[in-house]
Amino acid sequence: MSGGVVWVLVGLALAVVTVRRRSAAIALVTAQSALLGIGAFALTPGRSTEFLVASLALVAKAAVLAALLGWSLSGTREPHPVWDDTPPILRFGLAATLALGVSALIPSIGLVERSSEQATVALVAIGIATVVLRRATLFQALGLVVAENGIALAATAVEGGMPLVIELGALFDVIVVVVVATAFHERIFDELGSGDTHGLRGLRD
Amino acid sequence: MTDLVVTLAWLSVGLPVAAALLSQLTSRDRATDRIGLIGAVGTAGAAGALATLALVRSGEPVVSGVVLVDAASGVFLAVIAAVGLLSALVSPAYLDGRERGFFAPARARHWYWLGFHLFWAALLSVPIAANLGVAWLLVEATTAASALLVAYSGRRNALEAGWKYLVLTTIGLTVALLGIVVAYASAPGADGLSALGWGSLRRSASEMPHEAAVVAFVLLLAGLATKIGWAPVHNWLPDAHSEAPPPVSALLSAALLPAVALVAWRSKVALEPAVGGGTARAVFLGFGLASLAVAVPFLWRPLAWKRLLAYSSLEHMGVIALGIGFGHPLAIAGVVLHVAGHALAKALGFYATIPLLQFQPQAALRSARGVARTSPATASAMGISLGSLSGLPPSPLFFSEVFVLLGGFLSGHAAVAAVAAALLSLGFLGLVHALIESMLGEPRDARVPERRSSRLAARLTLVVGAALLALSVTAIALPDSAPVEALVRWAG
Amino acid sequence: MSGATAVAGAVQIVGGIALAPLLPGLVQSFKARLQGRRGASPGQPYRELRRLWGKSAVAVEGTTVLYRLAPAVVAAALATGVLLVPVGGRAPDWPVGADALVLIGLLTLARFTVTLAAWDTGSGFALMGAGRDLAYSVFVEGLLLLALVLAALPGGSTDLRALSDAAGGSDRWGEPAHWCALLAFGLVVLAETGRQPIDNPDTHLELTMIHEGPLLEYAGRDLAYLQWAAAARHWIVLVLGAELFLPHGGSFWVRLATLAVALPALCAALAVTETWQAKMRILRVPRFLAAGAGIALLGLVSWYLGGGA
Amino acid sequence: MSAVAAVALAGSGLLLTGGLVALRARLLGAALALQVAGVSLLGGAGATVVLGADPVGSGFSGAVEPAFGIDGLSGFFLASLALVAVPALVFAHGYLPGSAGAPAVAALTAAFLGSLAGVVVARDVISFLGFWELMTLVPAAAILVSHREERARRTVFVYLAVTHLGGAGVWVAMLALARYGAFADPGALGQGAQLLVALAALVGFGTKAGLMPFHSWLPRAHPVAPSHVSALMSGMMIKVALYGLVRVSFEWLPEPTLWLGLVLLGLGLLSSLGGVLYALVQHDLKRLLAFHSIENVGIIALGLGASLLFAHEGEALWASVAFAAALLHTLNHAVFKALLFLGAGAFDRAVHELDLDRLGGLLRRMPWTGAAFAVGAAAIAGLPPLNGFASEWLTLQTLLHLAGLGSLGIGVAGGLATAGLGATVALAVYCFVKVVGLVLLGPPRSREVAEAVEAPLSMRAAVVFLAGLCVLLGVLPGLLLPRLAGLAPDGASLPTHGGLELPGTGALPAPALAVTLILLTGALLLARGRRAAAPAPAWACGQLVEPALSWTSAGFTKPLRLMLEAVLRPERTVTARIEGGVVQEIAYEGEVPHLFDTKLYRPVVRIASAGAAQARRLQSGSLRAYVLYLLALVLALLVLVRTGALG
Repeated sequence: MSGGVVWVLVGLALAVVTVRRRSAAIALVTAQSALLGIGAFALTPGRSTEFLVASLALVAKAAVLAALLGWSLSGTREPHPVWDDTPPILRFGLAATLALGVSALIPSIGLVERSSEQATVALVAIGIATVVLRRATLFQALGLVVAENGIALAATAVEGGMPLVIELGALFDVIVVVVVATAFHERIFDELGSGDTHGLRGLRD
Repeated sequence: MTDLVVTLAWLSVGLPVAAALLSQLTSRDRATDRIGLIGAVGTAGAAGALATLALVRSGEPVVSGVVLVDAASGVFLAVIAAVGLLSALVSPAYLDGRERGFFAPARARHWYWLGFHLFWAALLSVPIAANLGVAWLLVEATTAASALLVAYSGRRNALEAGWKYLVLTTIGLTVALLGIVVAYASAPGADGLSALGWGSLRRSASEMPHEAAVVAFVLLLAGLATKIGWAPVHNWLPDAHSEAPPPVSALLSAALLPAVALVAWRSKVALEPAVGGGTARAVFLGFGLASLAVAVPFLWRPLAWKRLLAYSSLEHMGVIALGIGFGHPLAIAGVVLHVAGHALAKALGFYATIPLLQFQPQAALRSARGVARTSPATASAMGISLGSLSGLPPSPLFFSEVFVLLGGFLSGHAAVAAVAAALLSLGFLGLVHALIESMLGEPRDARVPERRSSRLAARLTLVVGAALLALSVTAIALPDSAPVEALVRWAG
Repeated sequence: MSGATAVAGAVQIVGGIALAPLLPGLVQSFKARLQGRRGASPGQPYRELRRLWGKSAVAVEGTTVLYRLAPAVVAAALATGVLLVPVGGRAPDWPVGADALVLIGLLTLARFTVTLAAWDTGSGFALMGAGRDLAYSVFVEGLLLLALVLAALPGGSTDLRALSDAAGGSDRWGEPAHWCALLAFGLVVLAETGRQPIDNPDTHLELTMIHEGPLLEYAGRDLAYLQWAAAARHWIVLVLGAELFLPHGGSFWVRLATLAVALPALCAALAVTETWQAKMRILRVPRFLAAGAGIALLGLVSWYLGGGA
Repeated sequence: MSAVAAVALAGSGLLLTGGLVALRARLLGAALALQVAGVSLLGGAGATVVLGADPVGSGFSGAVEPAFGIDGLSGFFLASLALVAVPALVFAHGYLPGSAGAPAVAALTAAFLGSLAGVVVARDVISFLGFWELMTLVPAAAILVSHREERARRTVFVYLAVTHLGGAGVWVAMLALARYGAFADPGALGQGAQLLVALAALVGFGTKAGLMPFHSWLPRAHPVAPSHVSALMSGMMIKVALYGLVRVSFEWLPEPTLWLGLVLLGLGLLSSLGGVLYALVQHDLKRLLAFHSIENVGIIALGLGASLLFAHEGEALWASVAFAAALLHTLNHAVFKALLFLGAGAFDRAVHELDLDRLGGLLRRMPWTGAAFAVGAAAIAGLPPLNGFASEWLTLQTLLHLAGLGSLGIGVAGGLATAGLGATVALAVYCFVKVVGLVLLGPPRSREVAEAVEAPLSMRAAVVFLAGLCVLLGVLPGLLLPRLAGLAPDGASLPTHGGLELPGTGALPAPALAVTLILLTGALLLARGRRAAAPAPAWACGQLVEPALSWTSAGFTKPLRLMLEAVLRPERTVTARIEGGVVQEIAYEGEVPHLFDTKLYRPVVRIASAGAAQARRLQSGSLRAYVLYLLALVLALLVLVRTGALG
């Protein structure tokens, strides 16, 4: 996948950490997944059919996730977005530095281009950063998806592509997890009146 | 022979899935329970048969497609099957005494059995997965299936626990998946699924570039550690164990954690040629000591019963990590014994909460007290469980801990083993305090225990106690038994 | 058994039994002289014993058999002890042996019994004295054993005869260890005989009694036994002092003669210390004895630094 | 299988059945009888090995297969166990009925005896550790069965905590020995390994033996246990710990190590002096006895240390004599301490009170128990011609000769130890004069005491038997000496006498001494005649002797408390109620805090719990923190890989 596309993916991820509204974030993640799918699709010439299927699956995933998240969004209208204790610019800075750090840290792991190696770890890192920096349940779920996208990117960049079973299985798992996550999101929303995980700190020692 | 094994393998995964689906058909609670139980018995039968077969023929492992049945799968299958069966059998008792929950009451039981059987199916399939990738998928599947069960009671705390469990383990497994991708990418001539098969991975590992292999290994281990509950990424464990329904807690602690630990173990064996024995060992020993050390301060605090058991799980996972890390035959025998003994004792402990919470409700939030004064049956269950978990003779865990530590000394890790012994006895302080107080302290309020629940406790105590004793008796013969020798050969 | 040994045995018995009361008597009369009084004759103790023998014993109300047994046991222990102490470095092989530690054990037995009798009477003064006596004994025993260690260094044996032989000759006097031992044992003698500055045997004020205290409730022959025991204690420690730490040597007869001179001399020395020393405060006594222990330890060190000759 | 082995097996079988039968409350008597039979068979088997029969069973091995055997040392401890256990069980027959959970306690007693014997005969690591743990746990269970109140639970927890923490030392030592195959040939142990094993064993076995400063559990646990169990704990359990120490330091360490000998000497001195000092200031009888156990363990440790030093200097004869002295004192202490604990139990049953200041005059009301108790007191105080004197004489002799051994360090150590042991003996005399005086003599100090009645036959029989043993072992110690000396590594052979006759000593002809003392006393009593005037009140400067004037435990020991104020740091509060310038009443409260607790244990515990509280912040409850941990872990591992620290 061309370097440009790869860095767009990372940029989108960073945007997810930063933006304030859930809807915007969902749109970004969907865009990211879609872009990933299309990028993969663009690589299909000269690759196995398995790869084709996989890239199609990626596109499908984007659609499904968009639908799922959008639906649960409509189910849980919140009066005002969940307040985050770190300001957007700081979130952006932290996530970016983390991404740079890990992509500098990661040695060559045998993907076709160096750029996608770095982008992969950057995406995973940013996904995790999203969970750390955002309090809203939905954002944390999105963080998972972003990290998953990172893996998907790596999968496309593997010599000859990952085995299809893994690809599809992973996609399926992601979707199931997101389904469960949205279920939780709604229950938590009912319980707390907002998707703020700050309220979920009762279990401690 | 191979066909039989494979059939049994598919049966023991297929039956619970079937049971899960069938249990949705009826609308009546009792019927659902019945289907669930029948399915459980069938599953346990198939899995048990498979396990015995595996243990008997531990000499020659069977590999066909994505199915691998060797001594290790035999041991873990047996444990998972036994714990699953017991959990299924006690489930109705729990479901009957249940208040409002996560799901609409009308369908609650159906959801429960659906989740339970899918979870169990995934668990049973993990030890017989012949392939790192497939194993990963199945582990991830267990998360999805069990997260809802954790939150089953629908209490706020349960929601919190479930959410933390879901997010933490998913992120962890994402990291692990990254590790798998790295391993696959750096494996020379990797094409298709088979490249991730345990055997071929081990073969190709010798040509992997060292650094990439190490990166893959640490990512994989760090990711799996979150699921196994190794410190410092264990934090979901106490919450989930204490909030889940007792039968599910038992499955989580006694079946899930060891099953994932097996995946970690297999990865160690597979990648060792590339990573180097020293590094692999160091990672396991590090996780082991960290888990033991982190468990101690929490065990010292008066904890609610299930939370106490959860932290002791942390401790025991540490012991297992140490045993795998030491790699000495005696230590491996210790690991086998430890997995089995810990599973039984821990499961008994969790089941005991069903009667316990019935007559001491606040034991859900605060430490149990003076159970022996109100319900001797429950007290004996809790006492046997905790006594075994704190490694007192003649419980099998005493022998397994001696095996592991002695193995540590014999494999030349005297310092690590000595520190581990010290940490174990530090943890013992908390356990024994809990043991004394929960048995003989002044009860906060003593409702009268129902006869039904104490009957349940008595039966369980009898069964599990006998099983534990049997384990202790076999302990001495274990180190030079065929399965363990097969394991030793496999673990190199 | 050679004649010398036979004589030694005779002296042990006659001296220990009959001459013992003379020693406190001597001390008293010397003291009287030093204080410019005429004082009683050295034979006074004998007169007292005769008087007591004629009187009848008094039983304290509510006492048990222990109270009645005690005097006899104490006297028996001391009498046995007398057999252990060699004179002139000789003693026949009495069946009771001649070991220093056994002697200490017998003295302890006597102390134990007296104190139990005090408890039996439950009399406050008796117990007051007994308590103090036992408190002292803790330090005295330690000191005594250290002195014994030093004395046993050259001979390497705790057989009192061997100890006495090892102390003979002039070369011992060149060793600081011996001097330290001498000093330490001197303190032990003061404590064991209940002399000033540790105890005042002449006191008639109950509150200040230490060794006298437990005897307070006794009368008649019981008291006679106990007083004789006190005298025998003098005999044992003084003879030991002379035998183990004073210069002697040559043949048995010479040593016997030396002893005959040494004993009155020691009594005189006791009298002198009693005259110029006032009684110490109870709490200062332990420091006093501890200082003695320190000196003894120095002696031990010096012995090894001196090449353990 | 040899006859001895058969007897031993039969014995253990009987013991086991005795334990099971005990669970039926009605069959208590039969159960105890079975246990007596079993333990006496075990003891008999042990005794025959000590007396020269060949060792039976296997030798020590680092393998995991269970192995058992009886050699001389094990035999000696088995025999001592039987000597203590039989009277304890007989006592229990009168003592248990009417106490809480009698059947359970009886069953646990059997389990306790079994585990004690098990440790001694175990020949492989796992059985050893298993029985070791059981030996720790069973008494705890016995305590909890009979007392459930807060204090007892606390005590049991402290007991288990301290002994188990120390027990880690035992684990490490045994496992390390197995790892180096040092059971077979000690030479396999390297320098570092030797240090590890020696230190671990010292801490592990020392804790269980109650050596200071690891003793904190002992004075707590022993008093609360049922009396016959306390007797076994004080009499045998701590000795079995010493057995382990002996095995390690004399058999499994390659050559007698100088520093270990000196350390043992030091700990022994500390324990003997410290133990007896704190015993002196106690006023609860059983607690006092517990502190005396510490003292006597110290004396035994002195003997062992001396033996090591002699062996190190190549003095085979004295090395084995010192070894024998330690073993002899082990046996003697087992006997008289059991006697004293059982006596205390009998008093407790009679008057439900063990505060020294509330007893008194029991010799009149319980003549048998009282007399036996007095004999035990005289024995532990080390008075001739009783057994305490014999072994203390032997120990003193060894220390005295250690002082003359020829090198400055050892010499000074020996001198100090000699003086210290002398002071210890004097303190013990002080202490037990007080005990006998306050418990047996003088006027009764409470109504219960005044109405006390003699204990039932079985309890009386037990204590009288033990008192007889005290006398017998005191009069004929020489019969045992050669055997015990033979048990030492390269043990010298000594001639057998009734008394103790050794070169370099004036000999302790115990039989003759006893006869002489008795004859002389008799003669003097005859000479005294029976003339006595009318009884008179004790002299109190003419005023009447009232109970208010009677002496207390604190009063009697006050001189020493004052003399050692700097060491003991006693605390006292005197409050006077004054009205109109006139003192109406004065209240005096005094106690001697246990400095090891206040200055050592409590601070450690405080620091540890504070640290734990800090560590628990890890579980902050915030999911984001947890994810951060994961991130940090991954980054740290990656950094390690990149820097080459890992892989």
